[in-house]
Amino acid sequence: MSIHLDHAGIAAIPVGGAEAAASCTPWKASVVAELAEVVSHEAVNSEYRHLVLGCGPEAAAALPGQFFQLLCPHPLGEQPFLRRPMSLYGADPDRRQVEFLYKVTGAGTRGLDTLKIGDRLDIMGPLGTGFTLDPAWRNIVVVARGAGLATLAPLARAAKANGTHITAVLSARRPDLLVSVELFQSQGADVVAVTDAEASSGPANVERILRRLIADGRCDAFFTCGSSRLMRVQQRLAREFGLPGQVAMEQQMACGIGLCYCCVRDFNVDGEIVSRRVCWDGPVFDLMEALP
Amino acid sequence: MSIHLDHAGIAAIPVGGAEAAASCTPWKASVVAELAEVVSHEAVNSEYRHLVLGCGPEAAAALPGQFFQLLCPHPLGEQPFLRRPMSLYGADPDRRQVEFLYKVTGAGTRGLDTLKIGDRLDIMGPLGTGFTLDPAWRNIVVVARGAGLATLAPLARAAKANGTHITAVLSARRPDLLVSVELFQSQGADVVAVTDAEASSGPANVERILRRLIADGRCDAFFTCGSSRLMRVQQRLAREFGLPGQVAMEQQMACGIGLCYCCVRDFNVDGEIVSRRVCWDGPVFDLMEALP
Amino acid sequence: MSADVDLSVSIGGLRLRNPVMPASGTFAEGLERVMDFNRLGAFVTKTITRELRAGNPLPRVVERPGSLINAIGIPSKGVPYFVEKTMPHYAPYDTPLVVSISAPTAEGFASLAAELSIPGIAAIEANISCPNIEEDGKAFAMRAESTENVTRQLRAATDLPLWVKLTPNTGDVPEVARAAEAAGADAVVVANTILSMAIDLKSFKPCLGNIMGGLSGPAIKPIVLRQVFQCAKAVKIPVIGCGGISTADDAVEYMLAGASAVQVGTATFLQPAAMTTIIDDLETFCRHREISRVTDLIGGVVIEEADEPDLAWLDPVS
Amino acid sequence: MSADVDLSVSIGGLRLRNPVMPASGTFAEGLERVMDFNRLGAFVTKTITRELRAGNPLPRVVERPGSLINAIGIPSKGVPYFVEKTMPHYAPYDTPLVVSISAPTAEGFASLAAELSIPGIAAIEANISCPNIEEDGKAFAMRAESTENVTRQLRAATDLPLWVKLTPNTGDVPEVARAAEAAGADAVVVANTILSMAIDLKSFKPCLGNIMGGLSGPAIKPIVLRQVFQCAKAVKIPVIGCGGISTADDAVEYMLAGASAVQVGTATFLQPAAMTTIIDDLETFCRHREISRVTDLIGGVVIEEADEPDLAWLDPVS
Ligand SMILES: Cc1cc2nc3c(=O)[nH]c(=O)nc-3n(C[C@H](O)[C@H](O)[C@H](O)COP(=O)(O)OP(=O)(O)OC[C@H]3O[C@@H](n4cnc5c(N)ncnc54)[C@H](O)[C@@H]3O)c2cc1C
Ligand SMILES: Cc1cc2nc3c(=O)[nH]c(=O)nc-3n(C[C@H](O)[C@H](O)[C@H](O)COP(=O)(O)OP(=O)(O)OC[C@H]3O[C@@H](n4cnc5c(N)ncnc54)[C@H](O)[C@@H]3O)c2cc1C
Ligand SMILES: Cc1cc2nc3c(=O)[nH]c(=O)nc-3n(C[C@H](O)[C@H](O)[C@H](O)COP(=O)(O)O)c2cc1C
Ligand SMILES: Cc1cc2nc3c(=O)[nH]c(=O)nc-3n(C[C@H](O)[C@H](O)[C@H](O)COP(=O)(O)O)c2cc1C
Ligand code: FES
Ligand code: FES
Repeated sequence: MSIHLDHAGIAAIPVGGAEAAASCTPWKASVVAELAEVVSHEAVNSEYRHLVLGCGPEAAAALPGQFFQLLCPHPLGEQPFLRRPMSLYGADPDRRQVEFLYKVTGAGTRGLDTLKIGDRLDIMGPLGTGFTLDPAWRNIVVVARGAGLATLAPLARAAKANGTHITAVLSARRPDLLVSVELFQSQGADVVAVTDAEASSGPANVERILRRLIADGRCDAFFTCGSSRLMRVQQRLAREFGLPGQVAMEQQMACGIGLCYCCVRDFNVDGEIVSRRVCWDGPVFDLMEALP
Repeated sequence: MSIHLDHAGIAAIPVGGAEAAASCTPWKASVVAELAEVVSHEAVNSEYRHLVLGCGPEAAAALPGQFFQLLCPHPLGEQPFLRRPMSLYGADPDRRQVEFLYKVTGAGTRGLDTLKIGDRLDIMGPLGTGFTLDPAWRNIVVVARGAGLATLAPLARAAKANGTHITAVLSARRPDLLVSVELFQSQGADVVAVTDAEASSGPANVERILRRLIADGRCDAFFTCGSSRLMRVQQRLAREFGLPGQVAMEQQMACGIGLCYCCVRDFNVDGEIVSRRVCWDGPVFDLMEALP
Repeated sequence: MSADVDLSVSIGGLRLRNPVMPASGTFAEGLERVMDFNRLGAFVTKTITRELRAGNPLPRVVERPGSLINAIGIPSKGVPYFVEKTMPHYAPYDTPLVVSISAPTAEGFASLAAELSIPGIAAIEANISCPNIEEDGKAFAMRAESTENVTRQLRAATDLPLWVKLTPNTGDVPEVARAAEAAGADAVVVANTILSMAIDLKSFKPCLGNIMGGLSGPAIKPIVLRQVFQCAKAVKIPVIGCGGISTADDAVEYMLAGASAVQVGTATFLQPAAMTTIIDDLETFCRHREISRVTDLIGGVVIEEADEPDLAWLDPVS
Repeated sequence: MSADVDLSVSIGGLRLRNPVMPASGTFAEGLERVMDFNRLGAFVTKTITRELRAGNPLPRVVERPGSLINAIGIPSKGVPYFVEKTMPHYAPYDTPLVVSISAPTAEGFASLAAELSIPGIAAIEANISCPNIEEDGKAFAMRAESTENVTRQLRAATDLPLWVKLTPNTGDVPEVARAAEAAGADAVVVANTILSMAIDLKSFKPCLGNIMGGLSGPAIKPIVLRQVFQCAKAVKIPVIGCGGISTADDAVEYMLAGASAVQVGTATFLQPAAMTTIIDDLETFCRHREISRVTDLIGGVVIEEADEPDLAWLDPVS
């Protein structure tokens, strides 16, 4: 259940202890907290913001499905104390950038919303284990809603690099709240948009869409995040058709790195219920083990 | 010992309770907390900053020797919790402005130092009782050091309006740290600058200067703030020559309005030691009652 | 906008126009310059003692993030000064005057309460968080026995409503609250400040002249809220919540935990009109939530079986 | 730059390379990705129990200004899992491993300590802030008697250095510390979290699945610092300070109050490298103040007659 650490060849500078650590041992940090610089910060729609940060090499090496813990600025009159977990939306090791896509919700994200270009944001990561792409998969299906629209987006580029085609079923309350559509399309993915407003986002309709994709041979695996109802649909179909799948889970976090056990969820591992830390054992889990 | 309240004719809006108060009783606030706007903010020298704020009519009606309680912004990594008392440096009822002159010292003043034009600062006041000018006084002597240079400055204009001439003995560590010199001079005051660097600020030399002023008939009363050594010199001379005097005292404050008793000092009232609240019974006290 | 909200509460027979009042030691005439005294639920005075006292050596306060540590002590000018000089300030207002008292012995408490049972005083608040000289200086409110004893003597000495203010520094506040109730208190105030310390890193000296002091302000709210919740379950008399309340939301949280009224202390030092703002915002809160009587909030916390972790928690519509 | 600062301290015979270590429940293998484990004074594990436990219902944490309330509970996979899976993570490092244990009875504590007195474990930290089922669920550390009893049984069961971790929720922490010392503890850890509560104003439900939880973080520092000061005066064994330490300044404040070492908990959640930063800055602090051994800080608070109010305080040069 625990993930083994790989220190090999990762050059990183830990916060605070850089000199001392470097001078007396060969140890190197693979997770760093650093003050990243806001490169751009834009409203995608009335709810979502797209944040691009300049960062160090460790952060920029983050993989799809991994996440960061952001130390959000304090918005007026509020004091978010804990860091906030945020999925990687994009990473560019060459330009040393990471991107996030977030919805303004509570104190932390309201704090993020105050960031201006040139401001500094304390980010900690990359954290957790991300998605795995089997080179044998030709076609995968991505089903996303809510924050899942951000979490699954970096799969688009990774799948393309893997030679895997994506069909992305993207769900939102209204068409104008759909995000990541262009990102998926730019990487050659087919996008099926479903919304509450158009009454197309219900589980029955999504199931119809997915059955058609399976029938057409366009679904070697499921990738999903952000809706437990849609996750259950995929679990049913995965079982029926013997398909693999991965789900990115969310849970409130304190430490983000496996220390505190506040982010646990129950999983069904071969019939046995086991409790796992979303931040450490996930956030990406086997679709069939996830419990809604 | 207690100051009687004068509500008559002062139109003011209390924070928060405006509507309700106005609609059910004829009561009006005379001390308000308001979000004043930074009009200008400049470094006077390496230590002092001059802050001009746009404010409401109550604040702009503040009198020399009164003070405000400023809710300082949090500088990076520090959280000043309490308000900080700051003497009135200038007030302009017509332009609805108040001015402060402060030295960057600790968490609170470092927070003030971050204010930019257009920012808002929560100020509460005017507080305390200020200086009294007897219309009969033709010549007064002002002796100031440290924050006293700010506290005594508004006397310049008030004395001029009263037809009283000021000789201001202004003391600092170095000539470049002297503030308020031009302000006093612009109102027709004579300024005697004494500094540690020039070895002119010692009590013996200041006593010489004051004795000459008394001898020349240029001292009907002392006004002082900011140095206990210089206050003692004036107390001695006042006793010797039967002169009145007023001193503005400082003390750490929490509430600033007489509630908490954290700002007490002992005073010698006709031989009896009494404890008084600097924020409520002062900050201006009879020179002869003050204890160093 | 819907019908008016009834903000009035009754504390052991004493009717208050609303549940918001100052905490002892953080209120005086000066606030009259800031707010209309006729808007408060009650006045609560700084604790007075029979003997004249100077209070503690300076410095008397030190700030910490989100909190204040004070060691003011109880400077007191005695009873005659209080009756002749302080009480008249509050006489013009239609707001009940609650007098906070303290004494070094149970008997001293009782005789002070008797002496202050006079017209113009609406209730006595016994600050029993002070050292009890008959028990080695341990505060009365540290133990149920000494609380019961001092409350019983107070009860015999006065017919005024009797509020007993507890200390948060004991391991079993609800047990102490039960002792106060058993001995005849009309209400308990939960709580005084939490004993604390701060050291100055320049001088290596304690930041307070008195070495230790009491912590107040937003930082202590979760602790005292828990004690109010525990006490409200332990006693039938009203619990008055006090600790870190700065906003109407804080007041509501205390009332949901079981408080019948709240006291506002340190918040007034930061926002002098905090109490009237809280009263206004409390009314707005009730109106928005369609709560017609503020008393409906009291003890309204909803305790259920805990929910299982649920992905739906993350996006309620999905 | 002057000579090296000696940061080492000795806690009841156990030598630590520096006085900074994690607080139980806020440390695990994950931090290895952030810091060099060979730099810490010690490892302290999450509390383990003999029985398998699931921990508390969710939500398990809620934030407040400057603080965190947690009700994680003690999810535990039992002793074999700990010995076979957890201990090997720490084996490669030259840093003493302190194992935090808990049990519902004094006898349970003792047998667990005996079982864990094995090579690779440098000390036992007994987390006695947990409910004692033999005393109606009241935590052992709430009372001196139960503390003395459990410590005595632990002492008889193990030859390892024995640290006893106290609760801050009792009225007399120094008395409990004395009981631990009398029964043979080698050190006391002061303290665990402060029992607290928070209510959600949308749902009116408690914010935590467990209803109440423990407060930690900067907000509690003044309270626990006071308890460390009181305990250090009450006992001769080392006191390990724990509560709200985020910076080297906080660590110094604790050491001046009497702590021989410090534990860092919640701060790590905000700055994962907090402990190594504190170690570096502690060294810098000592160097600047020309303190050659960090042990010179221990109990170094300067208690004098209080100064009279002095105008000179305001402008030291005038
Ligand atoms: C692994 C992971 C990845 C995430 N990725 C994204 C993303 O890419 N884009 C995005 O908009 N949001 C994402 N979230 C949710 C995000 O962490 C924020 O918590 C959420 O947006 C609200 O935070 P807030 O401070 O604005 O709200 P508040 O109401 O102030 O939050 C209060 C507390 O609840 C927690 N919380 C609230 N909502 C959530 C949630 N949905 N999931 C987990 N914890 C929550 C907060 O972290 C905080 O501890 C992710 C969450 C997790 C666990
Ligand atoms: C009535 C009055 C008028 C004042 N007028 C001025 C002025 O016009 N210009 C100016 O520069 N300063 C003035 N001061 C001092 C000012 O209030 C600040 O406290 C001081 O400048 C340092 O605050 P800080 O937050 O920067 O320092 P910190 O070290 O963070 O202060 C810590 C605590 O000590 C208190 N404190 C520190 N120094 C003083 C001091 N000298 N007097 C009182 N309390 C202090 C602070 O208010 C705070 O509570 C005045 C003080 C009083 C009482
Ligand atoms: C400066 C100060 C003085 C106080 N004096 C008294 C007092 O005289 N009597 C008393 O019972 N409580 C006194 N208290 C405690 C408060 O009444 C209140 O119980 C405590 O501050 C917690 O509330 P808060 O967090 O809203 O301030 C004092 C508190 C402060 C901050
Ligand atoms: C999430 C969390 C889990 C904790 N778990 C334990 C535990 O298992 N055993 C224990 O003795 N203390 C536990 N504690 C208490 C800490 O060890 C420490 O005593 C407390 O948090 C105060 O220190 P801090 O303010 O530095 O966090 C826990 C604290 C937190 C925040
Ligand atoms: S958030 Fe701390 S263990 Fe996952
Ligand atoms: S500062 Fe509160 S009484 Fe003066």
